[in-house]
Amino acid sequence: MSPRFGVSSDPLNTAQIAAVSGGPECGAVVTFVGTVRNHNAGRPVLFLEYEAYVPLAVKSFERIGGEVADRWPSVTLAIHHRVGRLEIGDASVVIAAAAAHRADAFAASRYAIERIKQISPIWKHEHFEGGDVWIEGATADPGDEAARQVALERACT
Amino acid sequence: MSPRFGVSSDPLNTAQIAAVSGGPECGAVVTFVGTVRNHNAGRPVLFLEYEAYVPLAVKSFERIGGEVADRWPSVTLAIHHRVGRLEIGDASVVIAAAAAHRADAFAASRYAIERIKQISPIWKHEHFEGGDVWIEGATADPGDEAARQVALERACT
Amino acid sequence: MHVTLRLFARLRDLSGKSELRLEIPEGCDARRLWEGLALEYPALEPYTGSVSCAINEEYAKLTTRLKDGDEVAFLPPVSGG
Amino acid sequence: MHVTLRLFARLRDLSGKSELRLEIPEGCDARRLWEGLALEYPALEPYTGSVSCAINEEYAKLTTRLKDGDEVAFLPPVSGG
Repeated sequence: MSPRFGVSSDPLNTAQIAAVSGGPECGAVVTFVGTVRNHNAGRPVLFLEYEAYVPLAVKSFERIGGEVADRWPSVTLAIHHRVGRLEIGDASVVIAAAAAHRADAFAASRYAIERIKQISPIWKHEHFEGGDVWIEGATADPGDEAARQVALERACT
Repeated sequence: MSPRFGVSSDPLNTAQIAAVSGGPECGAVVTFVGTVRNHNAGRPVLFLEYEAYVPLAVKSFERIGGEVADRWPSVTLAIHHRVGRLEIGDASVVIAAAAAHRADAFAASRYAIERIKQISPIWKHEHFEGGDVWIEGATADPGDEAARQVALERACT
Repeated sequence: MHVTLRLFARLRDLSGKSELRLEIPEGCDARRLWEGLALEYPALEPYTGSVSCAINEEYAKLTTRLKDGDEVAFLPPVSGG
Repeated sequence: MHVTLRLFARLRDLSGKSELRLEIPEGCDARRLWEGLALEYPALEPYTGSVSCAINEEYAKLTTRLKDGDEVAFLPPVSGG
């Protein structure tokens, strides 16, 4: 069985990641795949480079897995993020959430992607015609309860 | 390219169904897989048989695709349901929703599974130790606006 | 005139019929067809308030008047997903 | 005492350094380390309000006192997903 959390420069295998989290009591698996878009902020995008502080990124996924287990005990979660150069259409992140019931699987997978964007030490370097830019979103602070509440709200809980 | 909507007794190919709905402007794909659980309503389940009024079921999926396109124009939706005998862990339904942004992909896929349960002419025949029962949920009525509002609320819109 | 009647899931199991070819009077609507059916198969009677109807593979109201050659399906409450 | 400093993403690009080995005084906390860094690489100064810190591969407050041999990472705002 593959590990539930990982960061790698290899292409992401969605089916394998989703399979990690099933089981005979499971009735629903929700998979989220983030893919590289051909435009952002009105600019055509050529390609992206993702960088991560790998050991801390994997620990951040484990932390998110723990937050999900506390809130939705029936959910099994898997998170894998890719780093390095990604072309348009490539998957950058795959999240799989398996649960007895669909409401929990939907909520946990949405919560997980919001938390990744808040606290995982991963950076997107966007290359467009004529230039490049580091995208910078949230100041990573796992203890920020207000941010966690935003993630819970987006998960529709 | 495979059709976006279908009903078949063949095992569902999640990767192929999810691939139907991507594209270079797509940044998020949410896939929902419903699987056969080993218990229901406190009873151990041995296996399920799904039956469908196939042409009307496919049309109901197309209708749901139209409702989704009206509400979330950036979303491409695919729905495939399996019929016949399914064992524990088998996938009974796969929904894939691709969109520019994750909020739409999550909402559309959740909306779709709620609508399938409301209006698709498909029936679950549950076989358990010592007996069997037809599961009966909602009276199918695509024009029931109150039901549609419930589906929208569950999609967190 | 004639219609083809199709029954699904538990309606089929209770009646023992998945398909019937019936002669019906002109002007008959789907509800009257169902009522006749429930008289012939009393086990179907409890579904009078919850059954849905499709005509020629489209959902239809029970008040829809039937035409010669129609395929009429009665559907118990659904449970897909 | 010595610490290893790691810089990521735009912080690395602006400073031109991904890893530094630094001698620091006893009792120095992560904030003081950052302030020294921003003096040496003024391009980093705008990140003073938004930078995060990790010590030995765990998130840590900037007020954490450093120990000999610590690996200290400074992280600009993140953008994974």
